[in-house]
Amino acid sequence: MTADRTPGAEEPPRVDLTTQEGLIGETEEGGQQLLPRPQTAPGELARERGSVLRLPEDTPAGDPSDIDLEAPDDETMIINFGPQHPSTHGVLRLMMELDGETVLRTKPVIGYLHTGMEKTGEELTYQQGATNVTRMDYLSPLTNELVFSMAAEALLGIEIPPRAVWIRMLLAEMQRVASHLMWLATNGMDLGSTTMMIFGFREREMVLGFFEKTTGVRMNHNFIRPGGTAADLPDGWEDDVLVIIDTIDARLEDYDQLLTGQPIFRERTEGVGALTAEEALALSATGPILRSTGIAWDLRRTMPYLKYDELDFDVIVGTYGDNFDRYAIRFNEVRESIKIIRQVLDRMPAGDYRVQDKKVTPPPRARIDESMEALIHHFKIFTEGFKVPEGEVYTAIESPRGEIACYMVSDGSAKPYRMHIRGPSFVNMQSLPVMLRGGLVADAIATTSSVDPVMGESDR
Amino acid sequence: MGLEDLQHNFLTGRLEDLVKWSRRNSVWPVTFGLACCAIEMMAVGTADYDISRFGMEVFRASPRQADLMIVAGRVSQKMAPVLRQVYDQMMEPKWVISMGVCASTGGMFNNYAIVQGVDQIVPVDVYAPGCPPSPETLLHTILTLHEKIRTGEITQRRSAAAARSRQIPGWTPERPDDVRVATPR
Amino acid sequence: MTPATVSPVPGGVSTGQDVVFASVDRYHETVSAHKTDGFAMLADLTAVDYLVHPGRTLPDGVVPERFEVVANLLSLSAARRLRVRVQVPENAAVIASLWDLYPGAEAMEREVFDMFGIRFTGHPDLTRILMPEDWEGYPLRKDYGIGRVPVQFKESPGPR
Amino acid sequence: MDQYLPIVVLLVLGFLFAALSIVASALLAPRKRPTTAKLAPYECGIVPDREPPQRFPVRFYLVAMIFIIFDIEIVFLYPWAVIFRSLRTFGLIEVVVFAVIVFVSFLYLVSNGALDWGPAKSLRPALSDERRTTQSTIARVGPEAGPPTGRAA
Repeated sequence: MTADRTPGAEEPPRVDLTTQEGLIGETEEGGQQLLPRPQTAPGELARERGSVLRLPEDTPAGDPSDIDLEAPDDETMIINFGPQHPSTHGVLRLMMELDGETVLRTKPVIGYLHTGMEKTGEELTYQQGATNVTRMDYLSPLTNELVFSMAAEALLGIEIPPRAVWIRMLLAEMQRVASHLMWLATNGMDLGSTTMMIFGFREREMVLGFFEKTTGVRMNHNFIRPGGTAADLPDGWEDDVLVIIDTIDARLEDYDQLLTGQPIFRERTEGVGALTAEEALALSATGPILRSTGIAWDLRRTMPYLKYDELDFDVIVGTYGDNFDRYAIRFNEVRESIKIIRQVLDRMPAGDYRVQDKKVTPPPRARIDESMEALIHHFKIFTEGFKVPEGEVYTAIESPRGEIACYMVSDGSAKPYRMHIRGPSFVNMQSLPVMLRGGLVADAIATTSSVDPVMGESDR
Repeated sequence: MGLEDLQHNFLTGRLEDLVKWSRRNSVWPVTFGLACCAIEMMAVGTADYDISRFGMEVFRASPRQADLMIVAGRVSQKMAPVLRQVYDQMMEPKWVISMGVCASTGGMFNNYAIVQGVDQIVPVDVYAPGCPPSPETLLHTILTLHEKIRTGEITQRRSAAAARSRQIPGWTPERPDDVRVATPR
Repeated sequence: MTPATVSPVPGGVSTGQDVVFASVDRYHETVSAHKTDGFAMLADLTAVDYLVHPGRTLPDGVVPERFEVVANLLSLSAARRLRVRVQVPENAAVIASLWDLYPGAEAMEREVFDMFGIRFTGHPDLTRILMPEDWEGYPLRKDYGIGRVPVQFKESPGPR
Repeated sequence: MDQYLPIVVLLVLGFLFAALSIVASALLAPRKRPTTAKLAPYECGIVPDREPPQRFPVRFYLVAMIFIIFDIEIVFLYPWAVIFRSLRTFGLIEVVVFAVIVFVSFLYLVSNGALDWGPAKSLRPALSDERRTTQSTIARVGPEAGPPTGRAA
């Protein structure tokens, strides 16, 4: 299986898929699954029960007034909150042990969308790398491209022109607005408000329209590349952006009234899925989950990149660390992003949109016909790609879900030697057992949706 | 005796049309969103591109109540048996749309982790190109499926002979033996 | 910067972040020393297989091995990052688990085990996380082919 | 005889509808041999390997019993509803007394916890009673604040 196979080397049995009995597949994942209690190691048992802070083995998980964790095995039920489920936001499989409706312990089983992107990343040149990375977090593709490009530029040691920096910030914030709108839509849908789904997608279509106008496609843009951006903003982009952010700003009031006004929504989110600050830190949770516990950690503010230190915006911090706080944080972050976009609108500098270093960015199409040198550069960049000096770098930025980072090692060739993306959803999802413990199955849906996991970036 | 034993003559012509018309106009997809295509599939379901104009009002979560499986996204090796299980549990008559190049041919991820084309696991009716296919493309795919239902056979949707005749002679599709779908028992 | 008791080799600064090289047996001490030193969160833990690229620049006290486990610590109060790089030999690819210091490391270490085959002692549930359970081989190793199915119209099995 | 005609018609229609749907599905359904996968219970796409648990917690049955109480109550209301106009106030008082008796049994059930399915330990932290809005429980950290001094950082 490892070597490349020539076609038709050995005749695989051509199974006719339509008329026979149905292929019984192997969905058994053995050790990765939630095993009955006697077969689970004590450390793992404590982990699944959500007692994260390493208590000595004998103390019962959590405080004694907690749920009856010692319910006999035949009374409890292990169910699959499985890969194909309307409210798991993709192919997450949560295995839960239930005592009636109360969740005793949980174990996320992931990997159902593993695409081998880090292996593919080692096969593509830096020029092509953004196309692979952009398909990881499919709710904010531009954020992946940004982190990949910034890592490549850090290794190259080049400075991108100011206009490229501001274009990147504009697109990253528009992407945050679109991603949070998408989250509001699916979170509303999960908690029963299909109107929010319609609202959320209607606004998101406007932002996607702007992306289509700027980058050419609605998703998976490959627009932010090492060395700047692929093209300049279309002319007349200011009033497009202005129309979008004014409409969204005005409509946020309706969403607030629609969701916060609903007693059902409040009942299912207030106090549900609570997480304390120590647990969030211990589990390396980042983004709205960490901020909901009261820690004001937003990379745009604390470790600023691009030109975020010159912008005035607030970091939103919650108090209880429950679902409602995470909803309030994301809701207000849309307003903060709109505030940032307004500042970017009137401070966007003119000039080049990509660095003029001929070794890194291809020359404009028109000059290829006139100058032989431009043709050579164009040819070299697109066939062989540009060489990056040897070294390793870890750049991290704030994606709508948390800290997304790219650890890149280069061996001096035109392809990254190792390209690892630290997915915020991969890490945030590990705090699910802590948040789901003791809640109802319905709370599990609300909490999974409030963690906003994107399986593309967690399974990579 | 069942619909499939119906003789094709002028007496049963109208009945077939009626059955096909009713099936065509109420195809309910099962939510099988995997990756980026799923976001576009959801966008098709909402107000801007509204598929409920074509009778696909609601995305059924359980395969028992669905007629169409839109494989929206890349199918990993771990997901292949799950996809086959959900397909088997769907009620007859059922159709499959392979949405996006990753589902149709493995797309840009020609590596160990992705099943190179979902037609190695489930019989596919319509392939939607694009990465991700824009909602208009998906709507066009759905209309193609409706056309296929309207003109196709009532139940002998894909007899084995038809599937084989479509293949290019001399080229047998390479089916990696590690697609974790065991032969039927 | 590093407490005197533990003697990892400082790796200087790479793009604005401090790097520290620890040995396999001092790895756990180094990380716990840094944890008390203010690094409250483990941002990321990953590994690199240097089979095909042995000649990388390493400070003199460090012997290059095939695998390298990279732990990324983050100090929220000082807004600083620190990378602890540990050389792991190929034949004894075993290293201590950070699970008792940072419970969040559990999933990351399972992924490193799944992708590279590096075992972590003291890990509660060292099973695969991304690949199916009965998958043989560790995909992200350099000697593991990409598993490309040759495209029908291009007979040459070369790079894309 | 004419009094019973509607009842007879109703019975015949009911029977016809049931029979028709069974016969039609037997006649028109495609392939009759369901595959083993189709017979297997649906577990979100996972091939079930453990047999589903037999014993269910008692709370599920309590809810069923509560339903039966009110179901019987409605059954008794039907005949009453047909002739309640001629019963005048006596009928009204009678049905109110009946309803109260049934309601008392419901109150007893609720009092010893048949309906509170909430988690044994309420994980809801001490919520202040005022209504939370998207602005009430969040804090804004402006650019002037130094590095995060969150409680636990």
